Amino acid sequence: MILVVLIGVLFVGGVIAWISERINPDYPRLIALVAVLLDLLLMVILLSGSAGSEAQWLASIDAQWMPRFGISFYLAADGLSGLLLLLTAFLGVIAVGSAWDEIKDRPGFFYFNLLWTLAGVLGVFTALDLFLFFFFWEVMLIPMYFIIAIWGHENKNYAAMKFFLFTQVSGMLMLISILVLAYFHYIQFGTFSFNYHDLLAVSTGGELEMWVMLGFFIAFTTKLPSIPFHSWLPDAHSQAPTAGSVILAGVLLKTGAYGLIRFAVPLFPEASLAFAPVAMTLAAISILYCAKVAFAQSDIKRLIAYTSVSHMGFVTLGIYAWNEQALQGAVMTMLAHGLSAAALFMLAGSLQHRIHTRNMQDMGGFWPKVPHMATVALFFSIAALGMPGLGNFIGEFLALLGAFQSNITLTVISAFGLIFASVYSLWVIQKIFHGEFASTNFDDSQLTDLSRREMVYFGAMMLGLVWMGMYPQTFLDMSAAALGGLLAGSQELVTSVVQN
Amino acid sequence: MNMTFNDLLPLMPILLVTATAVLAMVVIGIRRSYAMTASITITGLLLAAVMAAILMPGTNRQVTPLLIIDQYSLFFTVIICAAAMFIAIFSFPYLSNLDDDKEEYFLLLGIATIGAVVMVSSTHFISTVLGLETLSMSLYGMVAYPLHSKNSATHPLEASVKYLVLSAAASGFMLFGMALVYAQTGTLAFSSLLSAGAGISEGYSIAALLLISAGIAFKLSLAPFHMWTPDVYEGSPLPATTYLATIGKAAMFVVLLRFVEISGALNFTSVVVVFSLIAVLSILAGNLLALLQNNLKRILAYSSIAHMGYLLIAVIASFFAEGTISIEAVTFYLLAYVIMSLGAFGVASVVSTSKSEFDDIADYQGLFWRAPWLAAIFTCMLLSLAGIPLTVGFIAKFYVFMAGVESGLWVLLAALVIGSGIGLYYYLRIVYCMLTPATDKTPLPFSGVESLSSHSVLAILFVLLLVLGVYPAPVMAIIETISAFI
Amino acid sequence: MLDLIWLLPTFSLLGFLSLVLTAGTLPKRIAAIIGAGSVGLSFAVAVIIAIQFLGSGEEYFVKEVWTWMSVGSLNAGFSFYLDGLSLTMMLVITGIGFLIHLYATGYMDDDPGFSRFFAYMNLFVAAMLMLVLGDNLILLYLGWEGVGLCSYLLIGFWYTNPENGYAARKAFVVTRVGDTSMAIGLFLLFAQLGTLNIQDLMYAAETQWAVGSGLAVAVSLLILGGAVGKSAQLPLQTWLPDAMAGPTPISALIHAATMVTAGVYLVARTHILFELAPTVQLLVAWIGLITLLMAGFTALTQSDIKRILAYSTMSQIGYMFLALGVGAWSASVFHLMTHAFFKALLFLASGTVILSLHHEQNIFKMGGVRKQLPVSFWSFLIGSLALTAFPFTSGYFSKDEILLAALELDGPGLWLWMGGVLGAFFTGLYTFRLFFVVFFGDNKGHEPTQEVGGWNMSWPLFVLMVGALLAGFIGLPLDAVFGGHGEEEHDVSALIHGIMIAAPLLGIGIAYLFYYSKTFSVDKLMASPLAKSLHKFWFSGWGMDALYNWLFVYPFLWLARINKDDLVDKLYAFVVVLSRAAHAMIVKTQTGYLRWYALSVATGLVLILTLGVLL
Amino acid sequence: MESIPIEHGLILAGILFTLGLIGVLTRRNIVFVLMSLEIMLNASGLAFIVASARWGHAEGQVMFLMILTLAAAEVAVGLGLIIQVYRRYQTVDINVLSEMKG
Repeated sequence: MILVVLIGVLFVGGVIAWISERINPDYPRLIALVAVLLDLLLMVILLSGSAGSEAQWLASIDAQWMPRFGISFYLAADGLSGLLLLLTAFLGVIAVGSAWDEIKDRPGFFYFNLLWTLAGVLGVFTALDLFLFFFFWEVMLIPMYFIIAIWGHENKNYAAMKFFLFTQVSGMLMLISILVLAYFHYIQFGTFSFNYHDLLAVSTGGELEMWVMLGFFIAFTTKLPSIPFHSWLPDAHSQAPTAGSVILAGVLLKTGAYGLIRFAVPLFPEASLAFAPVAMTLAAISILYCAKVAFAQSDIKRLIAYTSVSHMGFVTLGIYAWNEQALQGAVMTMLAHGLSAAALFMLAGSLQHRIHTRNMQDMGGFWPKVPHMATVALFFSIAALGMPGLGNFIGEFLALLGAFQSNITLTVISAFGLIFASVYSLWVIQKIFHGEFASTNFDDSQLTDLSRREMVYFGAMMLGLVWMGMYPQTFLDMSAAALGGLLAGSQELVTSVVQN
Repeated sequence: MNMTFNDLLPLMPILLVTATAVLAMVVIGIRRSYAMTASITITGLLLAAVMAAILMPGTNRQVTPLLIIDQYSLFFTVIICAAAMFIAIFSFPYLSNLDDDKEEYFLLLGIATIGAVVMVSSTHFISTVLGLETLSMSLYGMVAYPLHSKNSATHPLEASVKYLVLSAAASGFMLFGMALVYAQTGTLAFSSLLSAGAGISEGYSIAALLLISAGIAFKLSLAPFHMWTPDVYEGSPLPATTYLATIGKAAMFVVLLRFVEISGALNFTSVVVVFSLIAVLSILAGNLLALLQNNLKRILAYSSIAHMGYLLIAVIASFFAEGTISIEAVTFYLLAYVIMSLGAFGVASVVSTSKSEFDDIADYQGLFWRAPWLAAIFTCMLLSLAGIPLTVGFIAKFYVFMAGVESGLWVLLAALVIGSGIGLYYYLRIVYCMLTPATDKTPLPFSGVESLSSHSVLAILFVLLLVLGVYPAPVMAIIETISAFI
Repeated sequence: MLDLIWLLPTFSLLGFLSLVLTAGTLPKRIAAIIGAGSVGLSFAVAVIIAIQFLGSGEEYFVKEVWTWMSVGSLNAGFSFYLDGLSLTMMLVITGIGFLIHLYATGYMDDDPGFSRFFAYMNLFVAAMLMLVLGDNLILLYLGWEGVGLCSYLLIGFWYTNPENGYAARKAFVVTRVGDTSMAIGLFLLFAQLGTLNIQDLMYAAETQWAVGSGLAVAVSLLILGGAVGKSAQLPLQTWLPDAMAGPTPISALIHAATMVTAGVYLVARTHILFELAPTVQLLVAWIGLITLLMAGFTALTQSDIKRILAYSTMSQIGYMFLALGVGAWSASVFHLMTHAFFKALLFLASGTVILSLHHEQNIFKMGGVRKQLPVSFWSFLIGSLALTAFPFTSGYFSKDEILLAALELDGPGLWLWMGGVLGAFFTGLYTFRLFFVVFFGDNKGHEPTQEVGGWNMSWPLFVLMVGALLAGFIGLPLDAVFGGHGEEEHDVSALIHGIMIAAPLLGIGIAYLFYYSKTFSVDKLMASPLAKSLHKFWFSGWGMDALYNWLFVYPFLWLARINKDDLVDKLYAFVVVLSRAAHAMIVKTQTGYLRWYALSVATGLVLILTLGVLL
Repeated sequence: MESIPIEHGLILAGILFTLGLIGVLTRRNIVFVLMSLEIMLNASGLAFIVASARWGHAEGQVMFLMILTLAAAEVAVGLGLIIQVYRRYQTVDINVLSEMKG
């Protein structure tokens, strides 16, 4: 039930926020903040309540929805979902904060969209009925589209459209795959069912299984994103308002990875097994290629976007290595990247807010003018290049460590991503904060250091990263049970198939 | 077999609609009163809808060879009468300041509805033709209605002529096909062509089937018989367009469904091939044509072409899969499509008037900030047409996908995916246009009388859209039961 | 008390945090006290711990503070491992580190980024301690990357000059290459032996792998990659000279005394693996030898005082690698320790010189400053003597050990020895070239008024002088670590000893003739084109930079430039173009002419009829 | 008496139908277009007659009557429109009705 509350709070909060604008344009942000904080609180309660318990499912609710097709309103959260829920709520707070001053026109509708996106994401992370999953999967797009299309920057229409088309079309492929699964359940058990656990038992044989799996894979890797479906991300990110980028990079991308872990692999163990080399190759290419492209960018947000693709490559790598270290690594990377990327986008946003450009060519030598911002930026780019002691390192290290056990060559290739990461991360710092102060290209009157409130957000995220880096056990333990279950399940299936 | 009294009850809806038309005619004859005629029509249609709804459970009766009044036809009778009523409500403010006699419009509307109702309850060529032509005839009139008005453009005339000539030709095809079928089967009732194939080549019956299909395809504006659609849609006054796009299509499709199912046309592989071809062509042509179109009515016209293509997929699927899912798919999709189009055109006709129609996308710029309520509805309708969740359109598309998957029509599904992909683009174009702040802050000039009623109709449609999108289970159940009657 | 070993990094870490969080708001004095004090405290604790540990007679001591990450079979803790080796390193780092911090409080006095500087320095010390004290390779890797980061931050400390930034990034990226290979080594080790705890690894490797087994070779190669990266050995040595862009105390602490020797520590720490892979071990020796020779030649041609010292550092570490290569583990660590003393001394002294000459670094613009800068002069003299292994200075003992060990190695031993001796000769040459040019002759330009810096700059120098002289008599407790073969007496002919003593002296003599008495003129020597080109070649560090630029940097930049806006995106752009074209084409069919429509209907009919009937 | 085989009748109807269609396609004068339409409709009517002759019951003729009325209605509406067209354009050339396109 608590899950319904979690999602409901956001949906309702969104509506209230929208309406409240009529009363006073300052109410929406307050209401939004309250809503996300409430969610965060609920989650902490939920997770702390279940801390240490071996039960795989922390909470669940299952109600009939469309009996005609055996579709049920089935939400459930395990450790894995729990972590991502936590991330979502946390970044939700951050996002509201980052929008606090930036969004001046039509705040009501903005926070409505923000909260609904978050609600959709929560749904995605908890839905265990594939129809419901798809439902939320699509629901989170529309508000995001509005956020980009209304509050975006110079080229917002194009970006929003691209974002929407990519995710939609790939989503339709997933829908077909889901339906095929449900239909096979009908063939094999006589009833339609979209229930995750039921569908785990379905075996779509041979040739077809690969195609069905690809339906999921494409949808998820488009969202992740990974080569070759990544090209919507740079545009979406560079055009979205800061809060949008935060949600997009911090949470929406993670839904793709989550989908891979929860659905793509467990539902099709053999196909995934056969497909793993391809997927890992794609991952390796994403890591290197996008790191290289990132280095070439002059628009900060584009750059960060490409680094996101590069980092998510490690996630894919870890997932398709499909062993404990690798999976934990993938999850840690998701969490850590959620924070670091969000923070970097917020920095880019606050820069743009101050000097009205994202072009790094115009920047330089900001350190003395904005020491705090510089330090924060330094911290997060260091985190991004995988400095031990910070979350990203744990994730990428574990992912690679695990991946190495399943595919040496690709892991070694991907490891070079670490070098590239250092190249572009340090380049950003150099270009923006080091060197002689370049104020000729823009009006630097607005270039003020981070406000106290901003420092609080960044501080919170820094703490998070350090925590993940110095004592990741908290998070590892949380997801251990869930991942263990997934591993065991797929192992059984594979072995059983091998035996037969 | 002659009619007994028990046949009257099932016929009540039709009779009610007819009565409405007659009454309206009489009233006009006695004393012209716009409001009066309108209200008579609206109430009459409402009554008919309610009556049909009441009759629906447990009615299944063949009334004379011509009409079959079963739950399925009653279901659509409800839809059609309700839709007609809504359109009437939209028409009222729209026509209110037409500089010409306005009353006959509602007369035509009523008569057209009779035709539609007859079509959905016919499994017999005669009743089909009867209904179809009643519908078309009155549609010619509705399309050309504002003909005399000075300020309304020449378009209605052009539209009407085009529609008349072409649809007459199409009727010709259909009739000739029917004749061939009749020559072969010896009955004008829909019947399987497989049994009575005695001594006559398969090619012959295929030709006959395809002639009929061509006629139907024209009315459904399926490619390659689609070209009239945008012009007629654009030229006609908005309410007429709405009628054409919703009731006209729905009724015709029911006929197609019944005919295909009974005649077993799909047992001929070549027919399947042709249908698939038509479906793919319609999907691609419709969406591609709409891609960069700037005229709202034309966009909707093109998109309707595509949607008919989607529906055809479900029809084809019905042959391959056992169970009635594909029938249900068609049924639900038609319901959804009626709701969505009513909504979309409804918004347009609310902001338009017979004097000046707002049918250019640019007219809707900044609607989100000028009339948020309308914009919200419009957006939802468009998203629904695009098949986005939370709306009925998604469930409908889900049905079609399900049917396609069940029958393994991968090629058609691929076309469906591509088509929807392209479709998203132009729906979003409109949405985006509504989002961009308006250059001029002047509020949209609403139609002659700012009528509360049409707004409440929009509200109803909106609610339907969302409810059926979020919790369709009850309707699903109904549709499951009625689909058994096909 | 031993349990308090975790205090060591903690102090510096706290120093770092307090300096960062106050963000330069603290007054200089406080910042200085925090910065240097924290390291001082660590040193004090280190000494106490050392005494206790040596007193306890334990072979090693492990203290787990908390579990870092435990995933399946992987279990890495924040746990410290103390034995002779880490003890030595720990003392060197904290001790010399403290002196350099002290010195820096004077050296950086007028710098706006004062507290930022000390923050970085403290972070560095913390990381370095992690590196040497970590009991598992992940923790070691943490320190490893940490010191790399600090090195980056401090090289680029004066960020306004883009060149410094470039040097800093170069340093980081080049070492990162090494780090990556090391990381891969870690993966391989874990995949094979299922643990990353160093001692368990060594045990497992010893028991499971045969000598010369492919795995051992691969692993030790990968780890060697990491080592050469950090320790600026071939082929990853190019970053060190540029790293001199940082403030001089940094060069002393990071790029002479501690960080660059981390590679040596790493190899020594994992020496079991190298013993299992003799070929790789020999490779280590050769790398060392070649590096030390190349660096020697280059040092001979440089004119920037700090670059000269940098290259000499490179070549000294070359000696250490040579020692590792020939299995003289303790000898190399011993040289590491002595080198830390005299090289720190040299750098700090050069710092004083540079500061006194208003940041002049070109030795040919100095000269004859021994009067005005007595402290520097003496420091330099002692430092240089130690560096050139002048008899009975610290350097003499350690280098002696190494060369003898090399000689004992049968096979290539003799060659290695001869190379080493040649290197010693060059060391004498370039060291005293520097010495004579700076402190003798007549001044060219900058006339220093008086030597800058108060007690906080001079005292560290004195301490280090003593160290440079006497560190040779220290005996390191390494036998337990390297299983016995510590400093055993080598019995070799007096001739050998003679040569080894003579070589550096010879170098010094030639330097004297060229640069002091001017008996021979350098310019004459330089006249010949061959010499010119040779000089150019050596000056550029054997053209390695150019080579790497052509091999890696330019291609990468080129690729980045040509593919700025993402090839993949073009694919989708094409789809868009395609559909627009399709639209443009098909929209032409909507002519608006009724007859055309009728025609289309008719043709459509004919089409489907034919299709239907034919199929 | 010897009756005409059904095929012949149908073929005749078909030919008529095609002629009508061709007329619709080729004529530019709306009046002629309408007439061609008449021919098409009546051709199908003929086909019905032939068919009902084959089966010897009345349904076909009923259909034919319906077609007649239908055709009449079509023409009525059509001519009405034609008059409007002529009023507006002073011509009955069908190509003037091409303002909506694209």
